Amino acid sequence: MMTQFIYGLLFYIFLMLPPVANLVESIMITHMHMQMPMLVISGFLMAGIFLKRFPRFFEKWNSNGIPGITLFMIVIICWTIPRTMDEALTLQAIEAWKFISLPFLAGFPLRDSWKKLTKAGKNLIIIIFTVKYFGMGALYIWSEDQLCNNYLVIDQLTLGWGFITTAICLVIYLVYAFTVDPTKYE
Amino acid sequence: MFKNRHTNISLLVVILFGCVLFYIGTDGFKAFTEETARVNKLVDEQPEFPDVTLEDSKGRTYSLSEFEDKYLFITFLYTSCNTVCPQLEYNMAQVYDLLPQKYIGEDIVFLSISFDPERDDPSTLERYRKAFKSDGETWRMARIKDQNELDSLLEKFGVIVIPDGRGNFTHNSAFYLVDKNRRLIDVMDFTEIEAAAVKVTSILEKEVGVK
Amino acid sequence: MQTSVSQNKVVSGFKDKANKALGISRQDALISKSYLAVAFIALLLGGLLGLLQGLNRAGLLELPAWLNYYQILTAHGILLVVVLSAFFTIGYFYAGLSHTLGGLLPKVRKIAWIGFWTKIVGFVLVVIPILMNEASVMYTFYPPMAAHPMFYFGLALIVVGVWFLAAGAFINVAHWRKNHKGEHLPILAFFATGVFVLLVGATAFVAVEVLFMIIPWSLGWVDTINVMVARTLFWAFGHTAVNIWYLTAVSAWYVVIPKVIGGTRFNDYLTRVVVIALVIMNITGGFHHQIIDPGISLPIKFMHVFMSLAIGFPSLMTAYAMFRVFERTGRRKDAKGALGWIKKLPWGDVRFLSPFIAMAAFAPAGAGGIVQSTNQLDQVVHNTMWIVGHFHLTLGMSVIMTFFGVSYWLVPYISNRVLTPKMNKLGVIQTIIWTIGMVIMAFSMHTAGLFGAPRRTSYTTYGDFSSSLGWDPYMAAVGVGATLLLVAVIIQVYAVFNMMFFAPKGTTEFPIAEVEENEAKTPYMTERWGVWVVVMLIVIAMAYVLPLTDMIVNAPPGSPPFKTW
Amino acid sequence: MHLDEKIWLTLSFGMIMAFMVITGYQTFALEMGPPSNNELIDPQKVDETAPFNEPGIKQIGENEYEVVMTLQVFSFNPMDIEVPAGSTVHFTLTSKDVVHGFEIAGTNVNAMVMPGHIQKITQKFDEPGKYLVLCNEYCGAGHQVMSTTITVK
Repeated sequence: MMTQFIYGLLFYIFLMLPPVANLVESIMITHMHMQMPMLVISGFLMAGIFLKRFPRFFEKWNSNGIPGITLFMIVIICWTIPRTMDEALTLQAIEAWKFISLPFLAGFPLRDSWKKLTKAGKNLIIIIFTVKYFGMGALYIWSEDQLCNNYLVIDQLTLGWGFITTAICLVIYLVYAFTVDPTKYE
Repeated sequence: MFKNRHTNISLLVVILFGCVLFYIGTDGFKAFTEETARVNKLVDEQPEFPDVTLEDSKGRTYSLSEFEDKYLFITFLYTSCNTVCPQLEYNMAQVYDLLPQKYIGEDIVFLSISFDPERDDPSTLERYRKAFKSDGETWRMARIKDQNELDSLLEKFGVIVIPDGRGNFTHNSAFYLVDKNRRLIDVMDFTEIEAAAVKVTSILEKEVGVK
Repeated sequence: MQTSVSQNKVVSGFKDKANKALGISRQDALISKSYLAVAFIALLLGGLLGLLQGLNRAGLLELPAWLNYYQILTAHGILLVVVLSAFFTIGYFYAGLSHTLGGLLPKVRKIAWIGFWTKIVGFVLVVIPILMNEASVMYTFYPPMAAHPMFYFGLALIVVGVWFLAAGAFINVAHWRKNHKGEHLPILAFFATGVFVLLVGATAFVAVEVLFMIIPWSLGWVDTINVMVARTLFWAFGHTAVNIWYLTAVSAWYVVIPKVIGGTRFNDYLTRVVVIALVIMNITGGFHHQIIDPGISLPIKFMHVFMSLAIGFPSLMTAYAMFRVFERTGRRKDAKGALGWIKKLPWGDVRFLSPFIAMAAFAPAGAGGIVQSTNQLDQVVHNTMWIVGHFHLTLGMSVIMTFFGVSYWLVPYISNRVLTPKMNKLGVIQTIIWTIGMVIMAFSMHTAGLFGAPRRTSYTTYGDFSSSLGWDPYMAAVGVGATLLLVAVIIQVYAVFNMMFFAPKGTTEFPIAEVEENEAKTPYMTERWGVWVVVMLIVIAMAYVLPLTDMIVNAPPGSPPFKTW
Repeated sequence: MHLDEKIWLTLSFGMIMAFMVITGYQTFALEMGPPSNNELIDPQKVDETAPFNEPGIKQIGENEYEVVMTLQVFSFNPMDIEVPAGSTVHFTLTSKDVVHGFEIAGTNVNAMVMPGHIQKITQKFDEPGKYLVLCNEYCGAGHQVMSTTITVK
């Protein structure tokens, strides 16, 4: 757990280094599909030690995982709004909020909640993400307007296709989850 | 359900947090993109048109005092653009035609400003002007030669121009209305031609009525 | 023999008995035999063509008018990179599946044969236009150079054949897992699963390129083609393909070699993690072939440097694992001192010697690979002989020498014959000749490449420029290397067919090492291939959506087909 | 995991990251990135499109030259360029048919030249002498004769 925390922290610091942050933020799709998930992962890694230190707190306030996963979803959805992404580039405060909210308000609760969810709950979350990704993909690809002022239109299109392909991957996973009965194998 | 009282409370807190977050993040569910937020903010703040030197398609050079006591109806463009700029100018021409003739040139001047001063020299602008049948007097096309002046204007008016490395720019487009005190008083959707025309007409009517 | 964990002992004990009683079923053996026979015939032909090339570039041999250097080069590449490697991999893994999963299912056998004939027909369709000099486009067939449409139809059939074989392997694996609930897939079958997943993933790209872009264009249905997109799709396949052959060799290093030297396998969990990592990160590595291409921005290229270098990490884990196993085995045999274990290794056994040299070669080969996937370093060596030297080290030594080592027990095993001491000696001699030939050739190629000698270029002095640049002696050395290699090829092919049809009858063991006793149980997570495949797809999507969208949306007007040879 | 394995993996990872950092520093801070120009052209209308309608060498500053060059089977246009020692040469390249390579042997100039794309690469020639320019991407039967020279005086 301790080593995981250190790896997570190192990863978090690495992502905050200005050249690294600038590079991934210079392209829209890497900003949203690389930097943001990696921040969540860094939080996910760091969370373990806290869950172990304070099991009572999480047991008490997040017994079934629903509040945690809701918080996770809220933070993630917040960061898919075109405007927050734009403002992260122009306003320091929003950028700081990104580096705080994604690891600590998304990564942390995800770690605690995911294992508490039922199988159906997990699939529901993935379904929500699939629908959302198809929707965001369609929005970014077919939107008439330029949604983000700080990125080129081609960036927007690329991000749209990134959403669509990720959604397709999730559909493949869902098909796998619903057609293959693991009890036959495990 | 009651067994998990604490969990229910935390769920409630989380949802509340979410609502507040989205409310603040979108200015009360009004602005989901930076562009809307930008326009709302511009209209609130009414920034002043900075001092710049314009060079128009006839090669004349003048400062903003040229348009003293007149409203300005402005668009930003570059002539090598083959996507949104022609549409923008075409729509601008339609607004020009929709406005009552009596105001034009008297109380309001149309101005298309290029943010690509390197390529858009007067002769290029002249060609572009002719293509859109602007008269070069009541609707002028001009560049701002000084890059610093150009940048300060773009920044003040929230026009974001990103070169794509292939000789084109990605940029946001809108109609900008500047009043006689050189303050930006409105930013309008350039696809809503009639709405823009109606709005400008009513503002002018009010103004002229006062006079 | 060591004692194993009780459960393993029962399983392996049963397996040993079954093997001794049945050997491999004759029908399963026939499949593997056919694949291996094709593979080694391809080696013979490819090696012969390789010699012609080597002598030509050394300036010793002028090719007759009816035989074009580039025609030979195309055939050499396709025979060795597409036919030899693929057929060997399939023959080896199908034997492995049959052995570790208790025989192939009847329908899988049928699928394997359909796949075999599809591939053979595809291969014939590829060869005909090459022989007619209608397809001298190299194995990379970059548009807008356009070969005869038949060439592309052949390639498409080869891909379809691969898909059949992958499907067969998956069916057999799924069947086994249903009957062995909660158990870990036998390690060799685990490797096979990874290899076939990668084969499907990689060939999907080239299938899209060939079916949807090149065939309509070469038939004249569409006028032009997007050159960059085609090239990008090709390298998503092309680089992965060679990494698949490498993964096949790695499977023998992890599973077979420890048994041959009388030791135990490296940690089972880490082994499976390496396989999964290589599967997930592989396809995205192809981009470093395009480091000096126009039309891809620097941040994207930089990110793909990471994608390429990331593959180095599991490879370095492998290097550690191998030496750990050698050292451990040596110590069990009472080796003294820090390096005493080296003396305890069975150097006289070709089944060990050949793969060991292969592993040793992977050290410089891997280092060279890291150089090539690094932006600025690649610019120095891109498209020079350095690259040719590199893949002769990786494929010609690391992969092929492992395959040779495997053939000395696999061929007797499927033929119900034995490896005689005499044949073993011949194998050792063959290994030494091949090693010397390859070292001379690869070293000369790397050096000439550093000086700037271009690859894929028929003999030329550029108006005596080449001598002033100092390339000529190295190119002559390439000719010497090629000659030695052909000698080794002939011995190897002789050995394979001798062991297949003439060696003394008897039973040969399929060497699969056991895990270390008291090793912690591997978490079941490693078996969830569905999850790994989805992760792989997401990684691929992340890597390819960005440049491909840009290339398609900001495409230049396309190019019409050209025949420039 | 054993301690020595951890050390080995840390070193491996460190080496990969060191490569990344150096590559990134060279690419973005020192601007030594590989040729990646992004302009497009119609490959069937190269001769009519500026600047390739007038291939050749042009002095654009003190000791600075621009070479506009087309590559086609199996030649470069212009051939046999001459520049004074110490000059910086900016090459602007495109292909009129298949994929070509542009390599100046003995230098770091090495770029792929694709039909439809305009490639750019710059080199400073300090040492006088004759440099060999060659195509290093297989382009057809006469690929081995596709070469020319740059003479630095």
